[in-house]
Amino acid sequence: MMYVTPENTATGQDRFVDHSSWFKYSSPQTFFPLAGKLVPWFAVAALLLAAAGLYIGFFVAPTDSQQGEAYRIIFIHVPAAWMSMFIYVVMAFWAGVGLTFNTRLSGMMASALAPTGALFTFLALWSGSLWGKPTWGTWWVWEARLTSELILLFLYFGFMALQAAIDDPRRADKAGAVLALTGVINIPIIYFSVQWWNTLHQGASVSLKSAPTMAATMFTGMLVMVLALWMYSIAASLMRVRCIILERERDSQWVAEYMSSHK
Amino acid sequence: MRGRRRLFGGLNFTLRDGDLLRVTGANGSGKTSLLRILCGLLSPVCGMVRWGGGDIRSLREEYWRQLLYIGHAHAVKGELTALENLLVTCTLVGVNVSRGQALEALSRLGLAGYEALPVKILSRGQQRRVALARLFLSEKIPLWILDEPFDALDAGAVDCVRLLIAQHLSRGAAVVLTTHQEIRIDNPQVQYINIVS
Amino acid sequence: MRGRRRLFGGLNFTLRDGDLLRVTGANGSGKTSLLRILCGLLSPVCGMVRWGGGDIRSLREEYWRQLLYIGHAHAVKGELTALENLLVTCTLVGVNVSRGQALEALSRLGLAGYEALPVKILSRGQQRRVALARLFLSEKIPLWILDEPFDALDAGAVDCVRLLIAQHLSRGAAVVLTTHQEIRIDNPQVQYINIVS
Amino acid sequence: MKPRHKRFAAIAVGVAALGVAAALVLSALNKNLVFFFTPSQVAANEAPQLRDFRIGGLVVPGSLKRQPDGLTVQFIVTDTARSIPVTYRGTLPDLFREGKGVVAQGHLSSDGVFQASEVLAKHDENYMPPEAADAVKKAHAVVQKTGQTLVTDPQAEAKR
Amino acid sequence: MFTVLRCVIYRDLLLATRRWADVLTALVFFVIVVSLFPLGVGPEPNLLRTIAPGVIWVAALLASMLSLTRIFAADYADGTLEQMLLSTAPLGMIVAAKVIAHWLVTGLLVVLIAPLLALQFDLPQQLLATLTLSLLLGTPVLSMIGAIGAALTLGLRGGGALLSLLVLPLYVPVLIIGAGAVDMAAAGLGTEAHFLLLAALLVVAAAFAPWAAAAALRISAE
Amino acid sequence: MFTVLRCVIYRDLLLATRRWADVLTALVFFVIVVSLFPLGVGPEPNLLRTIAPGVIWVAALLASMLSLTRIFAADYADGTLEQMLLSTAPLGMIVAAKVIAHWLVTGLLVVLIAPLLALQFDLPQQLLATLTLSLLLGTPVLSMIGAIGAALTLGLRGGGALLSLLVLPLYVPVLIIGAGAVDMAAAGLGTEAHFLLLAALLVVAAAFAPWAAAAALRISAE
Ligand code: HEM
Ligand SMILES: Nc1ncnc2c1ncn2[C@@H]1O[C@H](COP(=O)(O)OP(=O)(O)OP(=O)(O)O)[C@@H](O)[C@H]1O
Ligand SMILES: Nc1ncnc2c1ncn2[C@@H]1O[C@H](COP(=O)(O)OP(=O)(O)OP(=O)(O)O)[C@@H](O)[C@H]1O
Ligand SMILES: [Mg+2]
Ligand SMILES: [Mg+2]
Repeated sequence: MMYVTPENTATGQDRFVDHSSWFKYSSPQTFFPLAGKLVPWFAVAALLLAAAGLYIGFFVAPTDSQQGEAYRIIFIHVPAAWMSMFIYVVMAFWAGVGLTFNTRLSGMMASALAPTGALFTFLALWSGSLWGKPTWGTWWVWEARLTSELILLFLYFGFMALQAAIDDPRRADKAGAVLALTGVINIPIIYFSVQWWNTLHQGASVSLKSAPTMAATMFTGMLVMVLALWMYSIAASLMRVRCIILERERDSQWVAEYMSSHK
Repeated sequence: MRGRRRLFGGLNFTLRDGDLLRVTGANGSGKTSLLRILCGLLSPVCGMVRWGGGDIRSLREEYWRQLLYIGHAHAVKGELTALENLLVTCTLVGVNVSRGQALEALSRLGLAGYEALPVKILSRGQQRRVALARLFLSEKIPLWILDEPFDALDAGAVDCVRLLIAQHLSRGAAVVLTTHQEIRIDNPQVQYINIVS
Repeated sequence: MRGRRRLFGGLNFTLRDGDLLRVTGANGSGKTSLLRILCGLLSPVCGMVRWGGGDIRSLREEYWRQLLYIGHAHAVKGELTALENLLVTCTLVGVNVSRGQALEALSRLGLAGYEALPVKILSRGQQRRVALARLFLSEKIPLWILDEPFDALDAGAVDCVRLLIAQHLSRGAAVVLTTHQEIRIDNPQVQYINIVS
Repeated sequence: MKPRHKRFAAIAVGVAALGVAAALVLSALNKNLVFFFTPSQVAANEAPQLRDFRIGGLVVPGSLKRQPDGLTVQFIVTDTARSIPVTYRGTLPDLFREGKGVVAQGHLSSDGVFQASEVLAKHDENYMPPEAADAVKKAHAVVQKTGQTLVTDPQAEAKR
Repeated sequence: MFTVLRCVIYRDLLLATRRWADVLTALVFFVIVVSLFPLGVGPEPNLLRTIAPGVIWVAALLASMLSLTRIFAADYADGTLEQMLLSTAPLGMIVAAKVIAHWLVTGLLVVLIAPLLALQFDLPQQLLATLTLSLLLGTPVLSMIGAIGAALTLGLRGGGALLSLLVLPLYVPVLIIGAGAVDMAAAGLGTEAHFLLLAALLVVAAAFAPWAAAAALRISAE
Repeated sequence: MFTVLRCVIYRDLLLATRRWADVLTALVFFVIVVSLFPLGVGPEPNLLRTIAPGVIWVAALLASMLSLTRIFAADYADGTLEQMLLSTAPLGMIVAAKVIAHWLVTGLLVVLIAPLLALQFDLPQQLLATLTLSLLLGTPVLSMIGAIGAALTLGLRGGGALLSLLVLPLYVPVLIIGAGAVDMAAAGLGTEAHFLLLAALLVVAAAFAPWAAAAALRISAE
């Protein structure tokens, strides 16, 4: 016997909506205003932290005994490089959640994160090669760390291009998720490349196991910049996810109401 | 929901053993889409399809074992012969058939003498017949979903397929089909769905 | 003659203005092949096709200017919109049409509202309609050759095309068509060719 | 097989595959898979004979000599165990210092001198102000320390 | 379940014999790319010997990528893919069968013919074994990765460019390691590390790629 | 008659914008082939500089050949080709229009991007002009020749391999002359002879190729 019903009785999208208050925000409609409220806070925090970080980095932190002033690129390079990897992991996480639980919002989060991730990857590559010229004596070499980071950039591009090529957003989310999850394998390779192979790129200055091998002010400056980029990433992706929600739900009642009240 | 347009909603029906469901509607009303949803090939924006108590999305292989679907595109390879096509498609979907059975099925659809020809040189109606020959080998499958099975067939072949469907229904199986032609299938338990867009 | 099999021979017929020629026959009997020969797309093994006195093989462009052919494959590009498809195909074969005329033709076939959609997302019957909209723009062409024009159309569209053909015939043009469905076209001058294989 | 068993089997296969792959990767890391070779490796004939390769190590303090043409330089690269003389014609990177890390690309000529076509500076992961560096210098033998962090021995790395 | 695996491999090989010209495309392409280089670059033997491993590996990669673009296309167009999605056998298994069949008729041929072409570049005898082995381990990985890309871009018109963009980042490590192995051997060094890495890639790809591709297919066929 | 010419060019360009990814395929392919070489061959600047003209010309040739395989395929499959055969305009004209449109969206882009890629190989500035000009004259010839091959092999499953075999002998002279021009310039010698030859090839191809391809199409479509 076959039954066809118009309701989602046992399973389906947004199945959590009524059951638990925590999952309430997995519905785009409830998440939209929440995101709207959060964005300014994160944006302001990002601005303040960035100002503080740059101040420490360029005025407080001492010159380096080996590299002189050139080392100050570290305050851009390292936070950007860290974020580039971290955002990919988060993106893949949301993609995976979307694929398994069929929640719409997760897919939107993943697509909202990708451009920021690509931006930071580009920034890490760019600042890195800018730094490489004075220190190593070359813009670029094909060694493990640099090559794998470049691959990361192309993974981001691939993700965005794939999503752009598919008209149906539900399908785009799912297809992007498969790609994002496949590409995760690259992240440990980037991170451990300097340990696994002897590369031109330096090893880790900061690790969980031992104290950072850099002066305290330098380290503080770097950490503050990392926090600033965190805040920026959150603000940017929340803003982007709001746009995506509006775009995708533009036929629904609540979006129509929202649009007319914000003319 | 295809693209941004809602095609149909509020459909609610139950199909019992021996039922024939005819889906009608104008071109573009969403018949093919509905059939693909029933197969689990397309996921509905909302609503669900249940088979014998379980959601087909969790039953998966279990459900597909009991389903036969022949669509507009009928999975016939131009380079293979009619016989090879039939054997391979059956094995692929998990039905075991012998060579003899397959030959028999082809000849019952009037393809005797064409079994060993590559399908691409057959005419359109003959190609459709190769696809439909699967029906003769799927008597044990309790649910058939057929999208315009009579398309491109001549009158003789239409009769043959019509009879086959009636027989299958009388065996207690369920059949879902679409067609624009007015073809009578003798069966007491007919349901109609007319999709109006 | 396709491959090594002789499909038909000894055909001999003359088509006058206002004549409708219905080619019938079972699947694979050679209807499509005959139509392609009439167009000059396929060269017959023996025999010849003459139009207004000349062999079509020497008339070429002269003949094609007076011919419209729509086959199983109907020259519709999935990426172009319905309107673009219609305009481009008409220009390509040498018929000049304006945008307005094209829009009108589409809406008369029930495609109003679909003109600007890429054809690939339309349903099969809707795609067929896009191809057939050319008929509305070819009223001056004295010979139409149509291979299963009613294929995949719903009842409303079939009616519309049927009327159009009848009108065209009454204007004194000739039409050749094949179809497996029993569709009456009101016309005094009908010829039948039944190909038996 | 029930769906639960199937899922279990799938997970088992996945984990096993990851395990095998990890084992292969780790044993690969014990072999030579390198961006550059150390002078010791070169001495042990582990570096290519016929074609270009890179060597890496520290510039021996006091070994840098400039030719009269102002472009050609000679210096000695060491990994504290072995050393190799290098000649190079061209501009050196700013961070090229005696006692610091360097990676040079080129080939070994028959007289045992490395003819470099490109020289890159490799620095370590320590960042400190000059005063702190001086303090460290007083406390340690600098060559010893940087030597350890710079010329990484792949086997030691894998064990770490 | 294994009946289906066998059936699909058999079917694809049968189709390959019927469309032998199609199969040869990849091979011919490979031969052409490799052979055009001496014409384009000039006949200097030392130069040719140096670039040989790189050229052969790049050509193998391109041949694999191009032939993979269409691995699911025909089945998608004629509706066979729908039947595969509705099969009682796991879809990952069917995908694996298709990839195996595809590799047998393209990858394997490329691997077999590569040593012959290498002779054209005057590559020393002892390197031929290394080259062949590296291709033997590497090309299946390329096929697996390519299958995921092909499944993801299925039905998107001109998936070709997109496919390249998606799979190339994942192809590059294989290329670097594979060509690197031959380079190492040419330099008279050990190549175990490279081969172990290739083997690791192969294991991971074989275990996960079919399922990823299967998931992608279900999405693409909606 | 020229209405039809314009209409076909317009249509093919329109289709190209709709399937922009398809168009990019040839370009992406070109970029990829050229960029993979430093990875496969190794990063030695002198070596790269020597092989650069050869690599770029071979890549352009391959990109042209691959994208041409499908120049008539879509029109054949959906019946548009039949309509073209029945058009009142001369078929050679329609074929010429298709080749022009095809070159505009692939060949021209390749020519424009080649100098950028050449920088990656550290090719000296003054050679860039020579390279670009040689490609500008050479790629249309490749398109014309390729169209004949594509028409001949149309509808033969896997015409790809056959096509390659048919057109390559005709491509090789273009390749040798084109890459030769850049090599000559690199050696500091005059290149007029090469350019005159390329121009001669172009004139001959433009005059005869469309009609040859048209004749081939009538045969293939039977
Ligand atoms: C294009 C060239 C470069 C790329 C793609 C690159 C990439 C990366 C990446 C991905 C990381 C984060 C991984 C980790 O934390 O271990 C990183 C960290 C780092 N990079 Fe780079 N880098 C480049 C050039 C440079 C240069 C030239 C320098 C210095 C001379 C440098 C210094 C650092 C430092 C100090 C860290 C932080 C390491 C740590 O504390 O963990 N990078 N780089
Ligand atoms: N991928 C898609 N994106 C957006 N809309 C689509 C897509 N596929 C189909 N549609 C639309 O869905 C509608 C229903 O299509 P469907 O093929 O189900 O119709 P049908 O009832 O089977 O028609 P026919 O009788 O012509 O076969 C059509 O109007 C079509 O335009
Ligand atoms: N290229 C070919 N080589 C050999 N035989 C062919 C070729 N093309 C068609 N045939 C054969 O010619 C016969 C007639 O085909 P045709 O397509 O003309 O039939 P039809 O009458 O249009 O049938 P339908 O009603 O199914 O469309 C078929 O039996 C087919 O096998
Ligand atoms: Mg339909
Ligand atoms: Mg027919």
